[in-house]
Amino acid sequence: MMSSTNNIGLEEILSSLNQLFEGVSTEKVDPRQYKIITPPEKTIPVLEFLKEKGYSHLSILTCIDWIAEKKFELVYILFNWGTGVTFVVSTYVNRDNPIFYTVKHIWPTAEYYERDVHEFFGVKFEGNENCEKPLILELWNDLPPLRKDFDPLEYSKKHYPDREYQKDAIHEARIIRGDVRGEIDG
Amino acid sequence: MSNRGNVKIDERTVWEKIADQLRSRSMWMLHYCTGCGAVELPPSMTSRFDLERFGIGPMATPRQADIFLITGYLSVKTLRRVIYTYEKMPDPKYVIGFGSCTINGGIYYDSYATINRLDYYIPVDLYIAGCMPRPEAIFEAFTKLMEMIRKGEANGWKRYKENYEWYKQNQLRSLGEVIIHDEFHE
Amino acid sequence: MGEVKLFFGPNHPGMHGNFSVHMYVEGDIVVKARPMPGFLHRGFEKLMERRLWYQNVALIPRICVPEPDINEACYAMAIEKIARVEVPERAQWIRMIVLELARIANHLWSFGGIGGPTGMYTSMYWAVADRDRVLDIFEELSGARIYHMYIVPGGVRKDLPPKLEDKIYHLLDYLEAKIPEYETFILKNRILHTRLKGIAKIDTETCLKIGVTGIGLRATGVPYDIRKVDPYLFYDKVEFEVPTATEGDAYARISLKPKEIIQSIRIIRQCLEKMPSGPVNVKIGEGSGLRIRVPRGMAYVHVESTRGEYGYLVVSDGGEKPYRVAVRGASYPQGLYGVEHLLPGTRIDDVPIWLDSMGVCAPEIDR
Amino acid sequence: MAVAARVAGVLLTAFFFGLTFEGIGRKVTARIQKRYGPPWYQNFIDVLKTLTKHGWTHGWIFDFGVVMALGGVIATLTFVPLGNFVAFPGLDNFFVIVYLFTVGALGMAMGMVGTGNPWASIGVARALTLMLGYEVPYLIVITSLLYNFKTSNISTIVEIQSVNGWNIFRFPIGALVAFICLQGMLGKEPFEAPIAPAEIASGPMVELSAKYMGLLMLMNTFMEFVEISIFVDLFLGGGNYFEFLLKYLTVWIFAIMISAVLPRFRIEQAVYFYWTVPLLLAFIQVFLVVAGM
Repeated sequence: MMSSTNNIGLEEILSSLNQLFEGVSTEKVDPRQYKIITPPEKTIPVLEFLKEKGYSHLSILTCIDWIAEKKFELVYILFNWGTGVTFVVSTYVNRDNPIFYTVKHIWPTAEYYERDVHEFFGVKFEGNENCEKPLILELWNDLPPLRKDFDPLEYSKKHYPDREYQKDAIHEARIIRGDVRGEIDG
Repeated sequence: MSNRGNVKIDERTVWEKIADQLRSRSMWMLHYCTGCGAVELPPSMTSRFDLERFGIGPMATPRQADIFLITGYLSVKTLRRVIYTYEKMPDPKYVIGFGSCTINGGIYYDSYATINRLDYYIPVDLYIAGCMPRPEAIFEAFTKLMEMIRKGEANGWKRYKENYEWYKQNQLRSLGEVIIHDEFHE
Repeated sequence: MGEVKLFFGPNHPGMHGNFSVHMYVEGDIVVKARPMPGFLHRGFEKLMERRLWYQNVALIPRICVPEPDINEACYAMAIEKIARVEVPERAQWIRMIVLELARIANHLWSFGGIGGPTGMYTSMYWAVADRDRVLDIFEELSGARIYHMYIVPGGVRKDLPPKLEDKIYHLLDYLEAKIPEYETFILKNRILHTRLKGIAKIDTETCLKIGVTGIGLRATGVPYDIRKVDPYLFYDKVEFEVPTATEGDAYARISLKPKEIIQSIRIIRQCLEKMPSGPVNVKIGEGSGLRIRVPRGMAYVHVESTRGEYGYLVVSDGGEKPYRVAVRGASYPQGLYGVEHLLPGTRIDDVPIWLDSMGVCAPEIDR
Repeated sequence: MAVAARVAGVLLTAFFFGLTFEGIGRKVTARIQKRYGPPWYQNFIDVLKTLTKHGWTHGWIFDFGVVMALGGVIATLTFVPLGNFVAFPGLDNFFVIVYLFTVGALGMAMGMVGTGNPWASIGVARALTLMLGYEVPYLIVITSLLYNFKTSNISTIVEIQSVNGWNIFRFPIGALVAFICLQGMLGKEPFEAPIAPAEIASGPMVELSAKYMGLLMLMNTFMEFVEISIFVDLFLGGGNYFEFLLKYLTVWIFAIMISAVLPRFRIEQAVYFYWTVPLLLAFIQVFLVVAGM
């Protein structure tokens, strides 16, 4: 593909990551995909470093809610158009007061990904002034919906009344499948 | 509201019967893709199935439309616009609920963003089952709706007027606010 | 003359899908534009955490309505990557056939669909009717026209029905004869040239900066295609070219579509020839029946959709349900950031062309 | 009494055949698009149905505009000769028709702007811009024609053609220019910009509901009838009532077929187009007429 001078070998990048940044660990998912776990304060330098090395395409910025560990994992997926290698860069932030720094200056589109993450997880991104504007949801007044402690079924039952059926079709289906014992009428 | 005298909802004068004949043969549907069912509309409108045979065609604005197709699930954000649009349409107007999602939420029964039952918010004349309804099902539904109009059974618009307060109350219950507030509406 | 506020969508004939752009217009020129997504938001990512691994197969095709198969493929491949399962060879070839057929269907749709915003309705009528022939193949293959749920974790649902191969060959022959006709009708139209050339221009640098992929990027002259750069399935075992153009405008993007259809036809022919016989699915994870467990892990899988890079990040905590699934919609960059920063300066006349040729697809932005 | 009957005759012809031919036009488009299409009487149902619906008004300017548009066009229509069938013999002067015609157009513009919808305003602005585009070459060609025959009476020109042969053969360039302008007057592709649904949500019609829509559809039909009738009278020799309708249908279907396979121009491209090729051809026509060729 495109010949570029900063297209250095994968091994080199991985080893220099470990040398340059303390506390960074790498993990191989498959030959063309690596996961890099960084401490929060190193994340943005790591991302900048990787961008310079040719991993310039931000596929997605998203978040995972590890409720048991009380952490949010922020995931930045970087792709190299030259070598076809994907780096999954991730970092953990505290779940109680989730604040992180924006990467808007590195990837302009991140502005919208960050708004997305803020809307669905409640993670604030310092430096992104639009971060708290609603994007997809409208007049939302509950917990950020993608958090693990938010129950969509309960919310749906509370706000959106369901049709009432005379027959409990799901129960009957369970009887037919043999999950529970019972009689089917009609 | 309910004490409107003895005028029955499905009583029609001779003129209205003639008018209904005309209405059933020229149905303009609103060109508003509210959900994924709309993906089967172009095939049914274009050369293979050709809806225009029955005098059915898309119309650009709600002012000229007779039928409102709610094509699939409705997120609350869309529902606000749907109510607004529905009230903009001139009487008599008909609503077809497209697919399982409008009947009882379908596959999105536990979603926090979509409503479960369309006829709770606006009157629905006809439902089409399935996800998503095939063009043949769409034709079946339109033929059925034509019959209903001719017989004077498609009275959703009258019901909406009769029970306006009930509908409004339901809308407010699920939406909180029907009026849209955002950057643009200031 | 002051600024006028205008809504473009959601109820607007020039808008594909349920998406809205708020425009501030001065004269005929858009001076400020704000994207307004979310009308199709169903909370897929949350719903998927509540369903079993296999139940999700029924849910995910609905994320991208015009081209649903890429969802199934991404999801299945991500699970296979986490579980480290090798899918039988035949299943992989069949997957490629399905994906390429879906690409043809969607390209036909959007290629003919340029007749909508430009007023040449006949091209739309013809192309959508021809797209139906592809849907007929899908119907015979999977029983459904739009949402096939055919690609499942571990392979494909069942083998190709008998005689379907002949029908696919027949369809490919038909399309191959038809595409030049469309090219003459659409691409050689002088009025269409004046409407499309120089409109919605975007350069390579901007594309790479904001993350526009797919045809938008290739129309600026870079042959970046995930099928070539990061081959999945057996895309490294078939021969095909990545068509590019250099202008980067709406016309360049539209003119790439028929060329890609021709390449897809080439790929399907090779798949049908190289496809061995054998099993088409394999069991994944532990557990019985459809109630499986996938080992702990995280994987990102992306494929080349008609609009660009389409990806799934799947996280498993070893349970019966996915722990987290994140979707990268292919039109996310151009649909949100692009609308805000690249649309201003366009004339009102060209806004539908901009949105159509950039391939802004609302359901995958909203999810 | 005879005048009243003739006026009624003209109006009924325009109503019945105007709508029928529109239905046939839809059928032709459908066949080009490889489908069956609606029945020929579909437009009657459409118009009558809109009249049965309960719509909204947008203030008295809107009401008055719609009435003025329809009234103006009906008034124009009564002066248009249908071949040798003339409601007001001797009064079917080209300039009277052109003058009255603007009343309808202005009424429409006023009513539509009265709705207050920005899309409608854009549509009206486009319609008036497009008018500037096609009126210039059109009037130049027609003026050269009138100069040639030294009369502005359409019936007289029809009669002259029955002796001398059709003007389309004597003035082929002029006929071509007039036909291109006709395509713009009818608002068919490639000059569809004023109502372009995908761009400005059908433009002027955006706020029209029910009865108003029906009246505007009728007005549109009558306008088309006036425009095509003048073309048939001036260039295709009018003829008797049935010949006239046959020629009318031919011109109409020809226009429909062209519109079915072309995309639309942007509005400034349309005006630019009119002011280059047709205008140049119009001047050539004038030169030929003045030179007596």
